[in-house]
Amino acid sequence: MSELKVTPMRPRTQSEGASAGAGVAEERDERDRIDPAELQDEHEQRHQEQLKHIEHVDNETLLKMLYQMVLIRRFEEKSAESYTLGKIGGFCHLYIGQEAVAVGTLSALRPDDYVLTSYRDHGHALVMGTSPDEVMAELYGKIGGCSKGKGGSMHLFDADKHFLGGHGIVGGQIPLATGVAYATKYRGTDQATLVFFGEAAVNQGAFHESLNMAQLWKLPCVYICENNQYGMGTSLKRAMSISDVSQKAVAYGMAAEFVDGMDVLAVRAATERALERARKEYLPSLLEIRTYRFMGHSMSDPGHYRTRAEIERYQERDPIKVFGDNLREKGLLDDAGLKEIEGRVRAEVEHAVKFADESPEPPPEELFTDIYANPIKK
Amino acid sequence: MSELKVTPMRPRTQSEGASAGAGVAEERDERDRIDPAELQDEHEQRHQEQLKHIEHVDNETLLKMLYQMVLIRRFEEKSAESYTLGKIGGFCHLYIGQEAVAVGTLSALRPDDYVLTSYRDHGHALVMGTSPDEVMAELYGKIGGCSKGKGGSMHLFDADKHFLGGHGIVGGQIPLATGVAYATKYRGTDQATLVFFGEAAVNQGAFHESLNMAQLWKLPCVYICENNQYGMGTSLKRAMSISDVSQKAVAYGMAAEFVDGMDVLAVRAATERALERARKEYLPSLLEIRTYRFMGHSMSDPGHYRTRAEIERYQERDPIKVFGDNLREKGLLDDAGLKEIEGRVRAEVEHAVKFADESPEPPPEELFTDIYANPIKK
Amino acid sequence: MREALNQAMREEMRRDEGVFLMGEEVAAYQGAYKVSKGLLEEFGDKRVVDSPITELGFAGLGVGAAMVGLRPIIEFMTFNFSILATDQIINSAAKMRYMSGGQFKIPIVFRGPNGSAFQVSSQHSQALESWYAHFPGLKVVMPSTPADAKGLLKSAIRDNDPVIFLEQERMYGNKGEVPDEEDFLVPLGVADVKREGTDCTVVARSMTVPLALKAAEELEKQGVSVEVIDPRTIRPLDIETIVNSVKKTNRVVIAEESHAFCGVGAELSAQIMEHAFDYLDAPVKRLSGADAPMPYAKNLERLALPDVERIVKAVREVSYLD
Amino acid sequence: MREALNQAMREEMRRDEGVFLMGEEVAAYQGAYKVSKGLLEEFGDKRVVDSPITELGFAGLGVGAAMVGLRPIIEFMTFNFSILATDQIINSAAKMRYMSGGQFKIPIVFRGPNGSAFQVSSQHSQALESWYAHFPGLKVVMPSTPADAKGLLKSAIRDNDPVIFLEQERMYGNKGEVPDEEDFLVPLGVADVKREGTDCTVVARSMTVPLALKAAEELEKQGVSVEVIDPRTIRPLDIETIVNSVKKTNRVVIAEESHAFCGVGAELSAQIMEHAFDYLDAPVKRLSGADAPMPYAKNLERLALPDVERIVKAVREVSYLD
Ligand SMILES: Cc1ncc(C[n+]2csc(CCOP(=O)(O)OP(=O)(O)O)c2C)c(N)n1
Ligand SMILES: Cc1ncc(C[n+]2csc(CCOP(=O)(O)OP(=O)(O)O)c2C)c(N)n1
Ligand SMILES: [Mg+2]
Ligand SMILES: [Mg+2]
Repeated sequence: MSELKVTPMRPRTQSEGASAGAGVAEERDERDRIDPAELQDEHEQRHQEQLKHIEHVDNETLLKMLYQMVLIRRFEEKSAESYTLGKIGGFCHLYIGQEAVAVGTLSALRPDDYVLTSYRDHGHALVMGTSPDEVMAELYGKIGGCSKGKGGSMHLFDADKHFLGGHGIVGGQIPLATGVAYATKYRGTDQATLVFFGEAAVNQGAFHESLNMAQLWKLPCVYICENNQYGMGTSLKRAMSISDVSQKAVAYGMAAEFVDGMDVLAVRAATERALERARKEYLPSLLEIRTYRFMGHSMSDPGHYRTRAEIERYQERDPIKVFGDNLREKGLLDDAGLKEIEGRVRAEVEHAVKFADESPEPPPEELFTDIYANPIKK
Repeated sequence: MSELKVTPMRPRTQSEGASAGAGVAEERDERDRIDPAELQDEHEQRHQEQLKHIEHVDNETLLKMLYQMVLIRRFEEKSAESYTLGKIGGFCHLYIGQEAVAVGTLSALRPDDYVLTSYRDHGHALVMGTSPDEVMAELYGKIGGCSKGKGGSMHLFDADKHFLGGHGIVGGQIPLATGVAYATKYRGTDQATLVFFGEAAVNQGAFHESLNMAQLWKLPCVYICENNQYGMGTSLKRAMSISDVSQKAVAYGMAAEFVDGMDVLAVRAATERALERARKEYLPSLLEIRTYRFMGHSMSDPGHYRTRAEIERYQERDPIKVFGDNLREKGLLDDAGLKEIEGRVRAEVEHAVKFADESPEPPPEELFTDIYANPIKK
Repeated sequence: MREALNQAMREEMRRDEGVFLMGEEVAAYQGAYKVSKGLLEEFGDKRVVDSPITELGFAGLGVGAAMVGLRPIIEFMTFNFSILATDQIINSAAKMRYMSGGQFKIPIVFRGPNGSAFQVSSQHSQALESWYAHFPGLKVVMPSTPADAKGLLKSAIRDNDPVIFLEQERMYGNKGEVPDEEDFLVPLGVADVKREGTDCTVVARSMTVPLALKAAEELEKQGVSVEVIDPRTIRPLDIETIVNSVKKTNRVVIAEESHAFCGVGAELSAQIMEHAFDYLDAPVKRLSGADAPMPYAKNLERLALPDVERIVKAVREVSYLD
Repeated sequence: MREALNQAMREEMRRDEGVFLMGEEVAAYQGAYKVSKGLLEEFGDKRVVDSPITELGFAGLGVGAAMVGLRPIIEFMTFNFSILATDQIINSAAKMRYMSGGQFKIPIVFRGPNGSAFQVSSQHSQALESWYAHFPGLKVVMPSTPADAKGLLKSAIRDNDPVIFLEQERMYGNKGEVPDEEDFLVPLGVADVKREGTDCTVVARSMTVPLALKAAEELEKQGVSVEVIDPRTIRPLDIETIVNSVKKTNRVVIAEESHAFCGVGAELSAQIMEHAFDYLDAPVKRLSGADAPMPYAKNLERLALPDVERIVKAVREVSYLD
């Protein structure tokens, strides 16, 4: 097994609170209560951690990362609004709170690397370079959308940008990514493939089967678990017999890291280490990135399964706030700079909404196109 | 995690020889060559190990275990013969070489415990008490068979004996067993469920999904990997990224043991520990029992993927021979005693063949019975 | 509809200690579509169990529990996800009794919404009735009214065979009278004539039944008397009731949201021909979901599904009215 | 047959570096049924890859590789095991192009034996063509002769869409002439008239084609001229060729080893009625595998499958000869 670098962030210990089912008394609402002083210490430790990382990234990149995080945040807020207005239909899974994961990981990529994720995919698409116009138009089900309005929120795709979706079956993208990595290695390139999935997807057989093949055949795939601690209304500890997702790697002899997903630079650094393993040795990695979603599972989730206090605790370490504060501390950002970013983002998001609104519905004949690449005519 | 007791037997180390696929040079015929002196030491160590165990089991049980192992061996030899004569059709997976696993584990059970296994199921059925007559008749596809000739070799069942099959899809029985254990716990009994599967089944998602649920919900299921080191023609190291199956338990926080499957008493002792966990704490366990099949994967397998030398090395530690020798050494067995056992077994097996031969084919109307328990008449 | 299903489960769980419900979000969250609302409260977490996202695993777990006599209700959040569990459904549930020579009963219900929802795109809009109906060993049920839903689900839970119970998300809010009696059962395998008529038979199921009834009203105004038949159980299929209707009307339209190819409509069409060839005045007409994956865009989604207008048109077509 | 399939793969692997074969025992063991014999030797273990027993995983891996331009051939040791991989086949392979608005080609072939073998019982004897043909996005191919097998497999490998290529273990030993040309292709979507006749059309596929041909010989002696049509591709289906035959013969028997219910036979029957209603002198007759899981016992297995005698009987029946 390759070396493990672990950024500590209070993983819950094993088999604590194994729950539900066959008569096992279940502590459904037992939240881990953290003493405020301890929390303060933790924040401070994180703050220092990020300041250390900041030195290793150039200023332009840092500011771009902040911009991307803000773009996702505002884009998602606008999506929520449009959803409420009935402009967006179906399921709509927002990424608010998790921005540091997409931005931290994807900022470390080369343009020729590949990315796949789940239905919670708006953030990844935006960071991969799909225009907010096309993403919003897709959510609106319009022909100008990145998937021509056929995929919707859960199925954003942008082949040119090497963004390979947007997948709706929990865990389904994991074998696909393994295959993409298989192909790059087959061709002998040093491209990497990143695949994102929630912690609940780890319980699917597809995860297990993929990790085994990736390690067995040494495939350059980085498996990124965005552990936001809930799969819909089910907390990780009610669904998984251990609480430490990165431990899953032991069963495959795979390199793994546990990463603070509220620290965009910690995420970036861990990704760089994984990319190095992928590019140099064709080795896969499992990154468990602990994060939190501030919104419900999807737009239709009332979210009764979490306490207000829990959400607020995580909001205190809002990844945008933490990162912004540190950029200020380093002197890279001031009020004017932030305003400029917010203004640029606002304009882009507004443009996106306008574009989406004005983009036509797919014409009826689109129902029957794109089914086959080689349709067979009678 | 509960305590791990491990009987050492030279597990291969992790990620050694990760193989095949995407351009990784593969050492297909690289057998682990063991120096004869080392092998001698190992045998001696095992010998002593078993002699220790022998003190803890009563004489009657010991002799019964030997009888059961011999019964399986002779029954299988006869099955092979009948297969060659065309009396048995389809797939026929023999158990020769692995007798210590079924006998060691199942001898530790109570009659109210449950057992499930794969298609390599003749041995388990016999030890669970299904008569050789009914097993052989099933292989012959006759109405007197334990599944009325409808299941065949791969699908032996005996509900009365709590033998729940006989399953043909690699890994398919693992979730089923998890459900049986779920039911016993639901009812609040202290019954245990044992489920057997090959090491290749461990790569299936079903294994992973089951272990997570079993540990999460604390289900009294003993997962027994009969690691005979090959899944058809593929050695474990060509199919699994780590070589130590018991390590898989770490990903679930489950208790696990590595057991020498050529030592019937080591198997029994490990099973007893697992049963204790199951009965007292409703806790599952994973046992990796390292064994070896002396025959091909099924009757149609020419077996070119193994060297003669490798097979012979394992035959030297034939579990029946090792156990028989030790029983002699302890004074429990002499030539006459062995002869008596062989004679009894021969008579039984001959009777089984006669029974199977004479049992009628299922009548044609049987094609359409047993499809529904509540058929709906027009 | 939602409440009818809830009542059915509640009553059967009260009646029989061996009945339990397992699935994703069925307990604390009260069901993704609230079908299991209040069940955790009443029956506790031993009998109402949130599972990990592990469809193959918990489907198999259910079958195992059924082998030793429990009566699991396994909820798929939607049947789309059952695609991951088909091995346990087909290879374990459907075949266990047969391959053991009749030694086991498998009293299990797999239930959840099937077919399209609202703009959830291609991976979340699949109608799978033909898949499960293809295999002997399973029973397949598709209710179209709250009363049927309740009565059929209760029958399914009491049945000793594996039952695939297909609901429809679009119908969860539908209203209707539902009998209160503890022993209100709708038997499996019996079709229901939802409306009598003389000129044309429309065989509809699940969400196309209300559409067919509306089309029948519309057609009545146009002077065409339509008989609407809901088979309710797809396997076993009560072909007799359908054939009797065809013998009277001599014309048939099948309305279904599933794809046509090798669908239930194809089977119905083939069987109608087999049993009533000489009575048919026109070929059986199938009106099915589009032969395309389900698109997300609202306008395309609408085009992909049968609607009242197209049922009307199809009936007029087989009646040679246009 | 086995060699024809082997040649097809070998030639296409020589032709295109992007073609690789993955599956259980395909490499070192030369294939469980020896279809991939010698390929490891020629192409090395980068292109002929033994996979772990992980059907869902390696099917998905194949689709991922196809998304970025490789052309995987994924072998299922038998299609029974593909049941574990249906999610990746249906939800990824079949829908990827559509849900991305046409951004991806998925040039992948899933192949292996489908249907019954010899006494391998119910979990190992399933015919799944109707499952895969139900969903748009897939193509489904079922060859019945060595030449077709070769030409169709080559076409499937060159095709840019996911193809389900269904072989039959009982037929691997069958002999027949096979063209040698590198560019011998049999196009997908074109049915083949395997024998011309005037009195009755038998539509057969895969292992029922030789049976139908034998039945036709037998019937010829009885004075009945039978046309045997093999659709070869189930999706897309060349219904035109079949309908043209029916317009001539006015009678149809469909012979298939799969279950009848919602099977390909049902679809054929329905489409034949839709397109040739006025030409039918008798209802289309389906002769299918028994509506029971496959039993192990040899005598029962024989009863569960169509045979020459029963095809003869069915043709006589639709011809009102008895
Ligand atoms: C196979 C499957 N089962 C169930 C669902 C319904 N579902 C969608 S998202 C989800 C929760 C997933 O949680 P997680 O993997 O942690 O990702 P997150 O939503 O937190 O990003 C569920 C149950 C699905 N889409 N696919
Ligand atoms: C899902 C599935 N895939 C493939 C097969 C074919 N098959 C039968 S046994 C076997 C090898 C299994 O090896 P292992 O699990 O080690 O068990 P052993 O045969 O060694 O007892 C394979 C590939 C199958 N029966 N089921
Ligand atoms: Mg989550
Ligand atoms: Mg093995």
